[in-house]
Amino acid sequence: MPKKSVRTAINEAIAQEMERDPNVIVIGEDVAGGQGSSNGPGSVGGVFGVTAGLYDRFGGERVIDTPISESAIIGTANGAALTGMRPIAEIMFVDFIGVCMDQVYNQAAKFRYMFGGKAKTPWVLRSMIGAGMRAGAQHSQTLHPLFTMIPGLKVVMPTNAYDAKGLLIEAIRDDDPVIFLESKTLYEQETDVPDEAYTIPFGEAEFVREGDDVTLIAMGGAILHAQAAAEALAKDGIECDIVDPRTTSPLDEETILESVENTGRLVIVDESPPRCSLASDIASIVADKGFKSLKAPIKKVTCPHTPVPFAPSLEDEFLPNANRIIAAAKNAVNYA
Amino acid sequence: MPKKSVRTAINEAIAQEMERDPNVIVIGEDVAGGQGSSNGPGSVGGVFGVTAGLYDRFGGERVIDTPISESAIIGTANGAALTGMRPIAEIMFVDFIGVCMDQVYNQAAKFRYMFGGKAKTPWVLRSMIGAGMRAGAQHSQTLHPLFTMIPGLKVVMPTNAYDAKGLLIEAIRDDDPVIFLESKTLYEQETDVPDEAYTIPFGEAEFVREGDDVTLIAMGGAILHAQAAAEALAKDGIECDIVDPRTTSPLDEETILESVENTGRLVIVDESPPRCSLASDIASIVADKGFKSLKAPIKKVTCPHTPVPFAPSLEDEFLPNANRIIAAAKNAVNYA
Amino acid sequence: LHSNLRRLAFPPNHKMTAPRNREKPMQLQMSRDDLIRAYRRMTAIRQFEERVEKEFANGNIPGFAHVYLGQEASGVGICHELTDDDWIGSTHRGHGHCLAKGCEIGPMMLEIMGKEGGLCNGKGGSMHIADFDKGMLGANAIVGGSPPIAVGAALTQKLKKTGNVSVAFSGDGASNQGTTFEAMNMAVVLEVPAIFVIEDNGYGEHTAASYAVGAPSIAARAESFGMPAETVDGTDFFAVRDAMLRALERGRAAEGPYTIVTECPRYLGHFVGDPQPYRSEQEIADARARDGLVNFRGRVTEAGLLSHEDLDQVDQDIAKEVQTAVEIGVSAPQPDVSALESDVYASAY
Amino acid sequence: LHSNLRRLAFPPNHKMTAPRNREKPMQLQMSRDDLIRAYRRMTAIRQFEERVEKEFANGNIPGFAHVYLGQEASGVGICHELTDDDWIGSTHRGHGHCLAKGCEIGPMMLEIMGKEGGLCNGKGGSMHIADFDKGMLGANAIVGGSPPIAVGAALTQKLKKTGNVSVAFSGDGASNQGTTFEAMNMAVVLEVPAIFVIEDNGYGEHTAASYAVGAPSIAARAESFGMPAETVDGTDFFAVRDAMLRALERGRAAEGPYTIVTECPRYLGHFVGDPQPYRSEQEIADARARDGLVNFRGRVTEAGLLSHEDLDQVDQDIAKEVQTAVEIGVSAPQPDVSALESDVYASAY
Ligand SMILES: Cc1ncc(C[n+]2csc(CCOP(=O)(O)OP(=O)(O)O)c2C)c(N)n1
Ligand SMILES: Cc1ncc(C[n+]2csc(CCOP(=O)(O)OP(=O)(O)O)c2C)c(N)n1
Ligand SMILES: [Mg+2]
Ligand SMILES: [Mg+2]
Repeated sequence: MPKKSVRTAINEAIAQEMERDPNVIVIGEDVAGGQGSSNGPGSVGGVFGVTAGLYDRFGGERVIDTPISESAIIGTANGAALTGMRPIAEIMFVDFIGVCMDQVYNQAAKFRYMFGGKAKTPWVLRSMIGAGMRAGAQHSQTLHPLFTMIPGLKVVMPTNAYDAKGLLIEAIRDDDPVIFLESKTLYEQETDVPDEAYTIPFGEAEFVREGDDVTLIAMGGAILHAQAAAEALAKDGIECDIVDPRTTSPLDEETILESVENTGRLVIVDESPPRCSLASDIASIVADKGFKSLKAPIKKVTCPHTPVPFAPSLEDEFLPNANRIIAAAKNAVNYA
Repeated sequence: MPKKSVRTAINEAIAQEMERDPNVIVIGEDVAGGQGSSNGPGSVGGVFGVTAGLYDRFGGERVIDTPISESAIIGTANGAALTGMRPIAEIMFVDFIGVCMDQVYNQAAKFRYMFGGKAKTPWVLRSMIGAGMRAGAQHSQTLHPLFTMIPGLKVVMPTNAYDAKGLLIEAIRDDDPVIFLESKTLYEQETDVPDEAYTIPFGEAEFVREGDDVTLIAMGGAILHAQAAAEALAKDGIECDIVDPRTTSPLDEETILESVENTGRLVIVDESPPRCSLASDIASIVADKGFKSLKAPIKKVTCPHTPVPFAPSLEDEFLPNANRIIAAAKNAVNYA
Repeated sequence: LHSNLRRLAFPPNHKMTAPRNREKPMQLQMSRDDLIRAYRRMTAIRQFEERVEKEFANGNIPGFAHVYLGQEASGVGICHELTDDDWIGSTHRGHGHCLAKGCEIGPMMLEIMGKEGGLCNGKGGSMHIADFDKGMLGANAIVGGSPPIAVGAALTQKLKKTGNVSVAFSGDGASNQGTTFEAMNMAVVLEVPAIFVIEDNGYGEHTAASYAVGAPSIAARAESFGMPAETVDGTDFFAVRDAMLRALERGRAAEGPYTIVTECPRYLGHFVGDPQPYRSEQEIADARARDGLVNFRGRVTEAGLLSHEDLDQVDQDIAKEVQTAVEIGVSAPQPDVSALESDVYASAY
Repeated sequence: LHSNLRRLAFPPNHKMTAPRNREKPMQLQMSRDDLIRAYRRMTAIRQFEERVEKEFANGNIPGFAHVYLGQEASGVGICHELTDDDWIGSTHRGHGHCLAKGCEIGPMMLEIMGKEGGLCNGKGGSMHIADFDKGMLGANAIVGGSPPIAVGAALTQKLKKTGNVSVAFSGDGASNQGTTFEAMNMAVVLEVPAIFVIEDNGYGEHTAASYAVGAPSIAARAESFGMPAETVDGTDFFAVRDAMLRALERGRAAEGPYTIVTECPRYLGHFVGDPQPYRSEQEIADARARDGLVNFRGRVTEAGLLSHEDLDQVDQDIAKEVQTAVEIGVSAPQPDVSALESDVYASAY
């Protein structure tokens, strides 16, 4: 199977779905790029090139550049989705969601319920998450808990190219508003990715690694740190079960509980501050439904309760890293 | 001591701080009311009358009605706070925060950190939370987790008139942005409230009731249900420790852990959907730091993962109620 | 400079912006059935809302209710030439828009009472009524919520080349919300057939538009975004419909957006029960003196197009419909609790 | 109708809106020291940004950098008459605004390099520089973030009757953000001394203003909100300063807000490293041909106000300053990890 990067996998998923379904459109800032410029549109394809080539292939009617007006972007996606289109809207960095959150959580997420099941809002909101790029406090956040807490939304956080393609195609075909969060630091990651279209159902976690001593749950960019930690722990004879939830809403509780039942010890790695985080969410589920199997305190390895700092020395310390995961895992394993 | 309602206590706190400090101003939609009208301003004082009388007492320069522009309201509060004022901004219903969230979490919450400790943003954002008033999906949410997760914010949720006054005065004098959430269903609640100004420090939970069998943690409107449940449980010989955190950020972990150490059993009541909720946050803290003392699974009694329904039959079922709390408590107590 | 700018001042001292190029007398344009339909819808709104007020007081309507009294001619004039394939997005004050777009009184009353069989099966309520079969995309309890959504609906119409339009109703207060401005610019840039209807009833809750709208004119502000805009008397059905015909000329040809400001003073308070201490007796009397139904009746009877008997008959028919709707509504059951967790997601969750 | 509206089209085919009532020749207004200060600041920006480009390539500057090259005369012209008690709010492209407002090169370079001793001790970076002592309330990486904040700062000035003003810098792209529109209306309603400066450099990232701004004129759109507005050549320091003097007349008297649109084409890409495939060689050459420093040098030397020697001296002084700043910056330590959790709260937590 050909190796492809996460970026390529996402681009391919969008292109194949646009081919398949004329109702699929892409809308956002610079998704084509160059509108009104002297050389004309199409040469950019998103600040990180994820939508590159789509304009040339599908034209300006389906690859729509917008003004810098996020409320209008999501509102437009809402209205289009309510009336038969399947918009893929881009909010460049997830940090910007604050200017348009209403259209996400009061509108798209609630339409179907408020209207007694009559409406559907089949859109995908693509956005970039994650620190580590020295982008500062307003371009580095990981806000998946903000969406996970909202009934009516589905939330996807792929950690590799294969999942990215399959989950994005699933998201585009899904009839609900789906938040698709792309970790900046993972775009270059390559895995085998089939050329043809395929889907991965939501709510099915994946075992990234199997082990009996301790369960590590990691999402998004944090998966890399978890894997590094597991390697190191293996050298000390500690075998980790690594679970990647892949979607945070719906969440695959069964797989998580199954792993904890086996290991009895749980460390959750989450690239966001600790309060009301997905780490706390998962911990609380296990502390209820998995209590019987718990042999040690549930450890969370998260960012501190601070904004994201700019200086590399501070940002590296801000992120959950292998060392902190290793320490937490040993702590859990050695607990008696 | 004179009995006062939560509404009166809040009004009194604002008035007394405006008397004390000329930099304290009130800004929001209809906080005075009637600007530009034929009878002129001042006759309303907020949709629920919480700021009634302030305009007549302090004038239009300090009690400022605004257009319906929440981003500009919070942005104005941000700029004023950065430059020496102490604005009390009102976002009528917390549901509306989606149109101005950026000014709250990317601006106010991050200024001090981004600017290396040079800025302070001493404002209070007052807003109404809670279901039960048949106000529908966009006027009934309880979004305290949304703020609690944001580093740089402080979050207050008073459950009675005494706390409301003391915590609000503390909030106004605090040099950080403070989110002050008022439960609609508690406005009429009366308790003894001193006439003079006083403060209650943040991060100090309160024991609303003492018991050794099970710990109930309840915030905001949920406190009433918890108290009702405790009464009923007492009849069955089950004594509840009821802890009211009062502020969710900072959170008084010590008091919570102390209670669980005593009871070994924990039920958390939270008037919001379950995912990434404050209930999950507290459960995860106890599942780590209080693991040793836990004798039973941690139970959460929350709203379901749905928007708030309009029909009374559904909304009553949506809210956590005494019966569900009683069931959860018995479940925890009987666990072996 | 700024001091020279005449502030939009309505009320208390309202200056009407003259509608531009009002063409051809209406009676050449409308059939008798058309006229009856228009009057029927205005009457339905009037009687429905008066009854909502009453049933709210009777405790038969939970929560808040914002009634449309005084604005009947605006909603009906805007919707008169629309089909079910033309879409509208509404506001928290949406009953009138629903009825103007053809929603039925019975299911609306059931919804507002929170009963089974309501248009949203009781889950939405007064501020969240939608009826997709009628092209009603939903009331919206977030001020400024509908304009961006209408732009999206208009984008669908443009891409599918249907020749239909999407209307966003907003109030004078919503005209100051950033989302409304963004939607206007987006509509111009994407050249979609969105029609922004700003119903200036003089107030946003308890604050007058003369204070909250800093611009001298809401229409001129919209026009500066790059679209045609005009202001009309929102209590004159014919004036509103004429303006809409001009907007439709442009919209049906998918030439881009249009803004219509309809001036129609609010009769009652912001919500049912608002005592309106901020409004003088005189101001409210002046508002009530501008009655879209009286205006319509006078015009069509003087022109000999309809008789008083025709119109009285409509009044009676509607009265019966409303009475029946209330009786059914009051006795209807609330949704079963089993409905609480349904309708959250359309696909598997 | 819409089709008749001339779209703002700059670039590629730029039509300059003539600045209105440009009064008195500048030489009557500015002392020699004034002129030197203005040139020094423009030169500081030019050399600082060219060096930032270089050091970014050298790997000495982490993250993203958006440079202000080509816009020097805009920021310096706007800030020239401001004191430290007049406040400005900036953008993601804020280096020029900082230097124009009087921030020092050394601490700025340290901040951009993420080093200890930077203006924000390395916690902010290029997009979050603030210097309250200089009245610089902060760069802002959220497009449209600053305008509402500037309104609040202006409210403080109005309530405290200081006679100062607050300036919000925005770009053509930010002029379409709802927060900017809300801020304009709020400023008019509250009648605060806020000055909205829209720097139209032709692009928002990779999308031209001629496409994203649906309005025929950004200034006219602002004016329709109820405040005076004008458009000036943003590469002409004197034109910008003259416009600012008009805005200050109104602002210092606390009469209300003002909007100035400065047109100043972007020399480089959106961020350092943007290859700009969307811009033609010719367009970029035309942009570079409009050079605020060359313009200034020509005007003051022809008028015999300053000699080439005077100006060359400034060039050399700045070059030394920048060189020193880079040397210090490169060798300076990054903040100690102990700083990670400080500065989150001002009061106890
Ligand atoms: C974003 C938001 N802010 C505030 C409110 C509270 N609110 C509901 S209706 C209303 C007034 C709206 O005024 P206008 O747009 O003129 O409509 P009208 O009520 O006059 O029909 C306000 C402030 C809201 N629902 N949403
Ligand atoms: C709310 C928000 N949306 C999008 C972005 C991404 N972004 C950063 S700069 C920029 C372009 C801004 O254009 P303009 O306002 O003209 O300023 P310029 O870059 O030309 O100086 C965009 C879209 C952002 N930072 N914030
Ligand atoms: Mg109104
Ligand atoms: Mg620009």
